[in-house]
Amino acid sequence: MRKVIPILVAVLSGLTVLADFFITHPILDLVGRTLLQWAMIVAAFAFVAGLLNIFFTHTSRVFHREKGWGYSIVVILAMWAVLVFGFLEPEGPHGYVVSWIFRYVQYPLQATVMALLAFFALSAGYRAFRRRTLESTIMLLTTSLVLLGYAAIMTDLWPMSALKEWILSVPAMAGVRGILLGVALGITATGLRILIGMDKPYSD
Amino acid sequence: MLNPDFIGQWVALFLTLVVFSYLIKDNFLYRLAIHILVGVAAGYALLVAYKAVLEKMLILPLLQDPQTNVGLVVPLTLGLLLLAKLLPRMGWVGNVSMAFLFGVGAALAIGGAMVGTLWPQTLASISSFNLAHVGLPGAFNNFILFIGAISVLFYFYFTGAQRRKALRAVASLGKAFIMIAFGALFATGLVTFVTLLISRINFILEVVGW
Amino acid sequence: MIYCPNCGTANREGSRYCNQCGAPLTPEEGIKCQICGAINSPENEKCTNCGASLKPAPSPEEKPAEELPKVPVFPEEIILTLEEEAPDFLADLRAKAQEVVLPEEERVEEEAEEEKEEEPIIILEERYEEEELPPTPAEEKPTVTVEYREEELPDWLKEAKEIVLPLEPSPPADWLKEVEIPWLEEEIVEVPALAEIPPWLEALRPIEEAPAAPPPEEEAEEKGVLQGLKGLLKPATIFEPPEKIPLRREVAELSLGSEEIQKLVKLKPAAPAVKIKAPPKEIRTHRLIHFILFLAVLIPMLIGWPSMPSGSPPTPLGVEKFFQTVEALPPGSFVLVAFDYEPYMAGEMEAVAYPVLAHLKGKGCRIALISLNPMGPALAQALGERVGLRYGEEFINLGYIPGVEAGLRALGTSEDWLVRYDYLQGKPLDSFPAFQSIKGLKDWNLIVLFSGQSSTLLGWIEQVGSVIEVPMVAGVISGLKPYAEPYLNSGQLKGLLGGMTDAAFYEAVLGKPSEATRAAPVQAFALLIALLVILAGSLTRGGSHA
Amino acid sequence: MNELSVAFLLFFALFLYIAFIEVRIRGKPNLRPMPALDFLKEGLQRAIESGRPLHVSPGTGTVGEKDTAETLAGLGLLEYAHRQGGLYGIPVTSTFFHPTAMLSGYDFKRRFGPTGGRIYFIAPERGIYAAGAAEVLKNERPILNLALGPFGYEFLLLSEAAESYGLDQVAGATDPAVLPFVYSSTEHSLIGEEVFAAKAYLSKEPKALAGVIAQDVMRFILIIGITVGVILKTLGVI
Repeated sequence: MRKVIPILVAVLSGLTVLADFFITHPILDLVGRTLLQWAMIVAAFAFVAGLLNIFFTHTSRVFHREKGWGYSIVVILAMWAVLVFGFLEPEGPHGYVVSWIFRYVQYPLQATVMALLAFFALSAGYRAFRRRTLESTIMLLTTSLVLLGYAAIMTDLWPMSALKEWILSVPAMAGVRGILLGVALGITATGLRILIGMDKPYSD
Repeated sequence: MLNPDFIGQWVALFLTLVVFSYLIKDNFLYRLAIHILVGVAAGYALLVAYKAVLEKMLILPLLQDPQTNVGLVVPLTLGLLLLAKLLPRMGWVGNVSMAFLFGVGAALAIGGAMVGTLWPQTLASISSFNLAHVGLPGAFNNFILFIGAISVLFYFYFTGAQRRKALRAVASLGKAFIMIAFGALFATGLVTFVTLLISRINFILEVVGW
Repeated sequence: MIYCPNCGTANREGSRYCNQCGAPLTPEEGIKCQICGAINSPENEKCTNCGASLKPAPSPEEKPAEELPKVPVFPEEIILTLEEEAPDFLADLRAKAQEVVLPEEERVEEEAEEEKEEEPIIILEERYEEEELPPTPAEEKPTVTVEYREEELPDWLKEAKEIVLPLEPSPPADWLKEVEIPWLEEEIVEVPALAEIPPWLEALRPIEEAPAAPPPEEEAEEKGVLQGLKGLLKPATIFEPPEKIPLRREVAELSLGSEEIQKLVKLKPAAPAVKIKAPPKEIRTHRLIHFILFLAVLIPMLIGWPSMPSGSPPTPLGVEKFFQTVEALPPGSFVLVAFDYEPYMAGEMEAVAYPVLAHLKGKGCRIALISLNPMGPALAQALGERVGLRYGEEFINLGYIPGVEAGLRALGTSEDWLVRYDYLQGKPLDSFPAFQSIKGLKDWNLIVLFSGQSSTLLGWIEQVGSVIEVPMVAGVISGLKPYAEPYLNSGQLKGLLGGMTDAAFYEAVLGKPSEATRAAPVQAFALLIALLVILAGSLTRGGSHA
Repeated sequence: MNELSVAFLLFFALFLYIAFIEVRIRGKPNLRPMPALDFLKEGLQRAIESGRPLHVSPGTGTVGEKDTAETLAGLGLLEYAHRQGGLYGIPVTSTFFHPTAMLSGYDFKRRFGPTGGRIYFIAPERGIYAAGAAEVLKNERPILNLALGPFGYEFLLLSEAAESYGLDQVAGATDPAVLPFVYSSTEHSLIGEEVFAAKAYLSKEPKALAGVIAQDVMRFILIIGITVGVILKTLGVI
């Protein structure tokens, strides 16, 4: 029973949701939608587990005085600050304090961290294009032409811009389409293995 | 003058500069900022999960109208079982909940991949080379699209087929198309990052009033 | 607290290795290297300092005593260890050693030559390793046998066999065909199967399958029933350190005096040699690159850049289609606008969304904003107000749908419109006269997606676009432009704005220059510099990655 | 179209079953070499010798939504790491983007025994996850950084941090927009659908291998289908 029930749950719930994609039937629609809603609720419970994980992991780091334990205190305090204010204010995430924290702490930090990617991408490119292989050369050539096309917007060299559009919409798109089709196949294979009970990542 | 928004602007500016300082050297302030960010984001996500899902979709319906929403007991039970995963010995109790999530997730993934990508993209790859239908440029482009997609698919062959010389040639062509796509995606990704950088620097200049 | 004998760092009680430098913390148990005198951890087979072999091979008699308690008690453990690729490392190392003799490429060539004629492209049978199953007594269940044998045969040996053996795979034995166990029952079946193999039977297993592997069966056979049991569970015990040593020792002997081979086998000296930081020169180069890019953005912004010159590059196809789709909307159309970018993408996405909203406003459309991201509604609201839309008449904010795909799927398949309240005032939708006629997703005339990541873009296309007939257009970050092109080409998207550059084109077509037009020259300049940096990088001599 | 989809899926499932039986009878098929995974195994050896932990990141995806399949690929690698870690005493530290995936991490810990590494749930925000995982790398000083699964651009943050600490990396992603950055910032990468095959290559379980084989068969059908379609369309038949 311990093994069979999870398999049944996974297979039945999965097949129902999948059937809903291909068969239009009022009852099936309703059941499928209900299952999806339930999945959302169950996943939200996982966040409670996430809270416990953060709390215990970082507390234990502080307790053992592990490397960088001071920062663990910061993590716990910041998390509780948001949670406490979020639950004190009736609007929750849209309350004044939480909004303030979001607008002036989380958003600028997050946006700037992502802006760092410009630097990291450039140094990764600097490193990668030193590989002297045919593949690397093709990639470098395409990158250069596309970047030139973007840079050419400020000049009268508009053929560069047209070439960029052609690269993006023909040869590059062919490659992307191939990758997308392959990934879709991979997703289908991986998902089907769950749906027919062949792969049981949930089971012991 | 000292209203919260004014203070917030300068806090945001300070934090922005702190993150940029990472480029010069990894420092104490940067690490502090990142750990604050991690804590805040985790707290925020938990808050949203509770307020938008648990409270709105589970707790309130169950409290206000238990009769019609009696079905919600199922996700409630599954959710509580899920928490048992954290316990070393009782973890298996939560397997049912994980099974449910995996099942629904797999179905969504397959359905989406089939209906959204596999069929439309396959059909879109089926295009004519006939000069009478699409003209020379169209035929040329369609030919490249066809060859590219097919050869990339070939490149990913896992089981042995690449041992044949002709097939290996197709696979190398696929690799070339992948590299062209990578080159293009690298460039456009860089464009996005530079745009984000511009907007951050713009923010700094705005706050200091350049 | 334990203090590291090597670098002095304080480590947690019970730590075996130093947190800082990775040196072993229990030197009193360590082994002194015969060659250089360095103290090594007892687990090490090779000296961390000089790489010399540390131990003579333990004779078979030394092993068993301490291993006995290791016999798995729980059936689950048995399965687990059987599934494990036991001598994998050995196999890999051997494969590596093999490559010394015969480089990878050539070997494949050779195989290709041999099999060119016979090999069809796709036939299941042809694509397996040739592997003869041993004639196993009937009482043995197949699951165990297959996995066990599979593990025992090192890769290099299989390759050798592959060249030598005829291509036609031997048909599976009859009993194998009979006992097909559906995978659902597998665990339940496997355990008794394991337990059923009597030790004496195990000992009788023909051993010519794996001549290179140390034949443990003999040992088991000699030592009565209990020891025989250990032989049965060989794959479990092969992971214990005493078993590991012979594997490594073989390699060490191989590599003694031959640095070439040692390199090829990739037996790097252990822990402390792991590089902690990239070389300083590399770091300096990267700092210089970062500095150049920073200036390339900052300087044009400080001194102000001249606006776009009058050159008229052709408008990209996606932008053209996008514009036409919006232009074709009759006045008063209902447009659903999804703000699905995470806040950090706002820098680019607001520049993309602004001209579109302005255009929609000019067309007199009724706009509803919706988001999959909890912070989306706030961003959308701010942008809507910036464009100058009147709340309640020209636009409303529908707030946030939790659960990306699940939420979209519910939205797409539901007969009625699931979002019943607006985000800003919490009023029911019926109370807005302009939006009263919305009863379901199909009542919208156009769906506009603003997406900063592939998952949300794909989510809408897959979960909603495949279900309903409402045309969709998308504005995405530049990075997603090539990603979204296939969907534009297939007609799933009716128009595409790929990033700020395309937004600048859109503004040009619309005739209302704005943020994107202003930022485009700065972006172009920074990208030109970035291109020069990349080209300079490609011209320098290869570094760590070459 | 729906009938075709259902037929496709049924065929796929059928081939999965056939391939599974084939693999069980005949053993492992001859797979195309994947250097990144060979490197991963070498990395495990070095981890054993050094006693330093591994870091595994199963990507910025969830279980229960559309990226379940990709996340599962990452979790497959985590399972492998935990299995090896439990046997050889390699500490396995893992960082998680979403708590649903994190609970799978607890499962592996329970099944293969505690390895001495920690399970960190960071935050379900992409950029923040990467920055937080980079901090974990700094504190834990792993020897190997394994990042496989659904990643967005934030991957670059993680890999550049790992690069600056001199860690060896094996990484893989499925999102085409991110792949060039995976490819250019790490030496050993799995691109596109190779991510899904990683578990089959590593664990060599018949069930996982069956997926790879069935995938190839369906790929072949797809290629044939497209080719025939193109020919017919060019001739003006359809």
